[in-house]
Amino acid sequence: MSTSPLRWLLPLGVLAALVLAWALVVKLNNLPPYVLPAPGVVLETLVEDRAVLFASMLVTLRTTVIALALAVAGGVALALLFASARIVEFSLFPIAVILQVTPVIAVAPLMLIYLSTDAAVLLCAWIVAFFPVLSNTTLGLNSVDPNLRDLFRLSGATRWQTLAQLKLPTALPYFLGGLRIAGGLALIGAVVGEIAAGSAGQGSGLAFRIVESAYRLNIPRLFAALLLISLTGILIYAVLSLLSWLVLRRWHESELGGRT
Amino acid sequence: MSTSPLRWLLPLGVLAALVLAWALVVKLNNLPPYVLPAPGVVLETLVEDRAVLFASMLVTLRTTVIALALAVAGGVALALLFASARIVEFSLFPIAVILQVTPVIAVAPLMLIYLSTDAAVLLCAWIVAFFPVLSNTTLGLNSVDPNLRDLFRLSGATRWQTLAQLKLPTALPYFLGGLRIAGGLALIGAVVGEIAAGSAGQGSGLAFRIVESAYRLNIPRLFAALLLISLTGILIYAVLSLLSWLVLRRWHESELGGRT
Amino acid sequence: MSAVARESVTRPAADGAPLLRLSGVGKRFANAVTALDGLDMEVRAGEFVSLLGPSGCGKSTALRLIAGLTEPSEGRLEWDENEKDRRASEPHSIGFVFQEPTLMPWASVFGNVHLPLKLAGVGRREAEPSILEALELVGLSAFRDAYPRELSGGMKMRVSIARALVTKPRLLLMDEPFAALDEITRFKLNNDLLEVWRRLRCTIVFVTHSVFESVYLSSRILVFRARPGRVSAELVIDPNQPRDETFRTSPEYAGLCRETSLALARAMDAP
Amino acid sequence: MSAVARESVTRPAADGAPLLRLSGVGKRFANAVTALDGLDMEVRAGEFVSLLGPSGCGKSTALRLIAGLTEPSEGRLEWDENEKDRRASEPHSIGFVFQEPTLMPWASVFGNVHLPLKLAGVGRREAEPSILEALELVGLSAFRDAYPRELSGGMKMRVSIARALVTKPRLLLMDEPFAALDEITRFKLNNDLLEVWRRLRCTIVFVTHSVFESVYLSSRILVFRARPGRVSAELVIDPNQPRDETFRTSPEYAGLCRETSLALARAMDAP
Amino acid sequence: PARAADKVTFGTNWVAQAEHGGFYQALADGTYAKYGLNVTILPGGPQANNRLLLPVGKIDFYMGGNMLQSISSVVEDIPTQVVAALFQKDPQVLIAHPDVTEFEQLKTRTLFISKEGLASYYQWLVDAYGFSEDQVKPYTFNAAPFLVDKNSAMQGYITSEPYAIEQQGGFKPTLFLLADYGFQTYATTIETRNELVKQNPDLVQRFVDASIIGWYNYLYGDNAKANALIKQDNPEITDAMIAFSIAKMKEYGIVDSGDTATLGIGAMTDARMKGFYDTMVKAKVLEPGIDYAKSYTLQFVNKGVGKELAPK
Ligand SMILES: Nc1ncnc2c1ncn2[C@@H]1O[C@H](COP(=O)(O)OP(=O)(O)OP(=O)(O)O)[C@@H](O)[C@H]1O
Ligand SMILES: Nc1ncnc2c1ncn2[C@@H]1O[C@H](COP(=O)(O)OP(=O)(O)OP(=O)(O)O)[C@@H](O)[C@H]1O
Ligand SMILES: [Mg+2]
Ligand SMILES: [Mg+2]
Repeated sequence: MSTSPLRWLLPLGVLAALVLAWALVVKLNNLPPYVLPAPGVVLETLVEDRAVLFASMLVTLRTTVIALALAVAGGVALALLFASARIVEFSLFPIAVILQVTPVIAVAPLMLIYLSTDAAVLLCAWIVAFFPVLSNTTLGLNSVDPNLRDLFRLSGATRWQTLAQLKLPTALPYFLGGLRIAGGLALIGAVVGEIAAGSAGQGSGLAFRIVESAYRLNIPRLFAALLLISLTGILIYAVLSLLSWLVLRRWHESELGGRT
Repeated sequence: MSTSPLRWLLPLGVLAALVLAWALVVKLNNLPPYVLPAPGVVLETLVEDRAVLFASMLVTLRTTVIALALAVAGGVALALLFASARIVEFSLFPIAVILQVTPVIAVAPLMLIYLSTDAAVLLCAWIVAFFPVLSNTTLGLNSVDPNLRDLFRLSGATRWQTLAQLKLPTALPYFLGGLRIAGGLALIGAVVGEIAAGSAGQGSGLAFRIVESAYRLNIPRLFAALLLISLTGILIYAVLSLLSWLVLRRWHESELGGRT
Repeated sequence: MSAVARESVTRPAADGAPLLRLSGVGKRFANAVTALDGLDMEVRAGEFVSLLGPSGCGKSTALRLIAGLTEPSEGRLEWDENEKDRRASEPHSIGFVFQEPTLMPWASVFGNVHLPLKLAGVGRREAEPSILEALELVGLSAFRDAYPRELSGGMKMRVSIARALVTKPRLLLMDEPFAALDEITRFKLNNDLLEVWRRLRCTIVFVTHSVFESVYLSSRILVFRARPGRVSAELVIDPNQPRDETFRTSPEYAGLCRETSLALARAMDAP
Repeated sequence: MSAVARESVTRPAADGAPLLRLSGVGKRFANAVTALDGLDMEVRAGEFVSLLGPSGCGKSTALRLIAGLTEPSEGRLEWDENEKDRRASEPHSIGFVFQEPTLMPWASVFGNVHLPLKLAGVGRREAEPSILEALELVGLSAFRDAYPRELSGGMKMRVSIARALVTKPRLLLMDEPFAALDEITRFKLNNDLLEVWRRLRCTIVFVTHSVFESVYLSSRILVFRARPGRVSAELVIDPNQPRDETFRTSPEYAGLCRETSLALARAMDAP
Repeated sequence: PARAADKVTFGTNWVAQAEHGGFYQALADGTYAKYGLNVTILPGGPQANNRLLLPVGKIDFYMGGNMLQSISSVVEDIPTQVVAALFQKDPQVLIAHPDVTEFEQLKTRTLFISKEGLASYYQWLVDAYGFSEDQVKPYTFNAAPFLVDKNSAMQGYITSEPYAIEQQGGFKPTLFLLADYGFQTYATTIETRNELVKQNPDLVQRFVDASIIGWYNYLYGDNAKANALIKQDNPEITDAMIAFSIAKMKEYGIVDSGDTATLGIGAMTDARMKGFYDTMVKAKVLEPGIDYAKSYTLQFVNKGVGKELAPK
């Protein structure tokens, strides 16, 4: 990973080009704002409604971060349980798959019977985010170098030691890959959860702003909310990539980038 | 992977236990069917309404499979593009992240302006499913054994040969891991897409059955539809796991399971 | 200076209590390759046994069987009763050097050598003197903070050796530990290993391809033949014989080497 | 039977056109380790050069520099003009045996040996005779369908050797290819390699830790010293000298070995 | 008439049901055809997606929910307007357990209200009746939470949710039609593009007239063919549900009440629109100063079309 400024300038350049193309499409086709608002209009709305929108973003971000943390805890814990014996993995994976494929949007109303809205939203985001962590971590835990496993066995390592000092480090690159997927999913999980659980009114997240804007046909504001979601997503991804680099740069191929 | 019958019996046993627990909860708390229908009731509904439900399942399954295929094509193609040079990866990954975190449920109405309902549903499912494939494949492509890379360079391998014969095989276990995540996501993507794009009426998928049943408070039927989704998810997962095993069993740790 | 050399497959124990006996051991892999078949051998307490034999004859497999890393497909592997008890109470009493370096890529040289002590519950601070001593022995003190991918092939192997020695094990299983080293380093480590062996009074089972090395180090040499892998000859060398430069240049040494080479050649010609 | 041995760092080319010259080459890694510093050496066409030196002195690094797998941090590496052109038109003309086997875990032994030919566009059918010949040479015909994880350490290395030989390259770079092999297999492969060298009239740069092997095989031996890595001595052996069992037991051979050992010892003592 | 029928597409905002009956009636009994129209009905779904298809020209007429959305279109400069209002009363109800008898009692209950409801009529309830946002829990178009919580009430459409609740809950809930408590928006409107009104008023007029006649016939004539068509578009629906919906529409005068006695179904008046707008401004649902009159036109309604079809 080079530290040259290109590292940061290029993605920004590509994004700028994208925004320009968007502006041109709107201009050339003379699209009305309710079909596709020009980037300028969206930005204006964003600045104008910043108080409301940023407050909502913080709510959504909070849900996302908590859900991601819980997804990591849950996904890794389950992966560890699965790694304890193949038979456990076989037995329980179907349940994990059921959890993954259950459309939260359909079960959210049922959750609401027993949970508060906030808890239901969190649960939705968690359900969406935990599976990649679980799946990738399990894959990683199963990819241990057999010679190293033998070495641990010979050294009389306890189950716990083998886990902490052999399996977890091996699984780390896989886990971090899963985490990067889960980061974005936690965000859309939070948004979908907000929509599904119908959280609304003051102190609610970006999803409500989107639904509200759609209801009022205030499409520029809808796009402003979408923009905030995208920015949040990129932020989360960047933070997780940085984390991955910090952790792996000294030893894993994927972050060494073929340096000689 | 042992071929003992336990391999199949245990997961079934766990599922059976789960269903039993469900039945007991309903019975002991005397829950009315609109809160939580007993498994028997759900099964009855499933059998009764099989014509409608299975037809819907096929619609959803079709969307899922097409979306997954496109997600694989798109995800792998993008990963290959990214692997061609780190600079490309840096530049374009933010766009992939934006795609991933865009809440389809919010943009589906906008898609419908330009796309047919079916295409919009497909796009929703695709957007949700492609990212894990992309992310994991990219990780895999970057994890090539440096000595093997050198060997290919020395043998005068073309870019294309290095890709096909070195990078792709290395990325395979990672890719298959991503595929297993994407399988489930394509399914919920299809369901959410159906809900978001509001595909309704005849010839529509399971999502519509769920929304419709919820609206009519026909909760047993809602659960029957959910059950079908879960079964579809497990089926997809099982097929993808089998694929993974067939491809990797001769050489990758994750499918050898520490056999000596 | 007396060195006794005899060839026989069933030679009874000369000295030391038998620690371990393999009788009629076979090992067949999932792909139907028979690595070992009818392997009979004994390891006696305090002995330095070398395994010598053609590539692919099952030496590594035999070592893994002794370590308990794999189970025999047939035959039996019996440990001395006392030894069994002792091993149950001290699980760290085996040191193993794999044929490949087998280092943890995420840990530094120091961390890799620390591993067996850490697993035995010895903290970094407490373990440091032993680790530095082991690194000093293999000449890698200057590289304590390097990561495995920054080391040369021979350096990796030396880290692996240091890791096996750091616990001062009572049984040391070594699979071609010195193959990747230059002769001078190798000679030095040969002497160091003998010194360790004498000091710890441990038992060593040592796989090597070098006839010279096996004669210089061992009190007994087992020559293996391939497909099926089994012991085809046994050579005994007086354990009281001092091993030094004088021995290395002595006619006895040359004679023993010639004899061992012949046994090896015969093992390779065997049908 | 005349074998000339001289020690000098700047000895001019004795025979064969210079193929490659390294002048003042240094290699410093990202972690500030200086693997090579001020390395001057030459490789002449049709020569068999051995690199000998202590573990970690930069032999593998030098080989990688020659192969173009890494760039020098300082100094120059000049190829003969003709050779440059020829290499541009025939990219497959280098064979490389890495210090580690470096096999593709997803391909069978056959597939691994096929690789360089496949990359050159030679199909499975067409390549089969060459592949089988190479496998025959290293004694692995019976294992053509095995996967790398099913092989012993020495067998993996032999697959790697077969892969380097299968293209009949004009330049062969080998990094301790025979270290993991028993002496008999090693002697056989030594002779086979010499045979290949003579038949193909190729150039071989050979890293080894065995003084005996280097003397038996090479027409020139470069002894390296460590930290900074550079050439500390050069020994020339008459290339017309027949290499066979007679040579191996001749006093000239013994003398050369002694001389080389001394050069190596001096290299290790150097400050 | 010899000329070819005009092809038009009409998008509704939900899956086919009795609340769309008049339009299906006009299609089924040939009224549209008689007016020279070849109509395709495009059912909507759980989300009001068809709505944006109108301004971009993918559909020609759209079935609007209530006037709030139409006024939003003015705010957002979307060139559409309401040309007829088929429902005189918004079918929005608050549904309570049978122990509730007075509207005021709802103020102490937990209320399940959707996001859209919270953004619109609920603000009016806060202003006019002193309800509070704190008592609201989200409604996600599933009545189970209401059934479980005996101390709650929920929003709904008079024509549909009460049926499901009666069936599943086994009791007759108390219903409060918001229209009867002062929420005076029109509902189930026909919206079209301003440009169509200007360029082809004849087409608009024919569609409005035929739809109004369809509604008279659906409510008071033989609606079997229309119901068959509805069931074809939405196989989930049962005859009992349809019968329930029609009964409620009649009982509460959803379609035919108030001004329709003189002006006919589809009627709209400036006075009522002004009253509604002022109420909404006061409740802070809408901003003051909106040119709300641009959201509708009286050009095509109040002509008493089809009045003769109503029972005397
Ligand atoms: N995991 C395995 N699966 C299948 N066959 C195996 C496996 N491991 C080893 N073998 C086979 O068993 C035989 C003996 O292997 P082993 O590694 O014990 O040989 P070795 O004597 O150590 O050889 P070397 O000197 O080359 O290291 C070989 O023929 C090898 O192909
Ligand atoms: N990728 C790397 N990063 C940092 N340092 C390295 C790297 N590769 C090699 N080195 C260092 O360079 C020096 C020379 O290494 P090299 O592999 O060339 O030694 P060698 O002569 O081949 O040794 P051996 O005989 O043990 O294989 C060593 O000190 C090693 O630590
Ligand atoms: Mg071995
Ligand atoms: Mg080396």
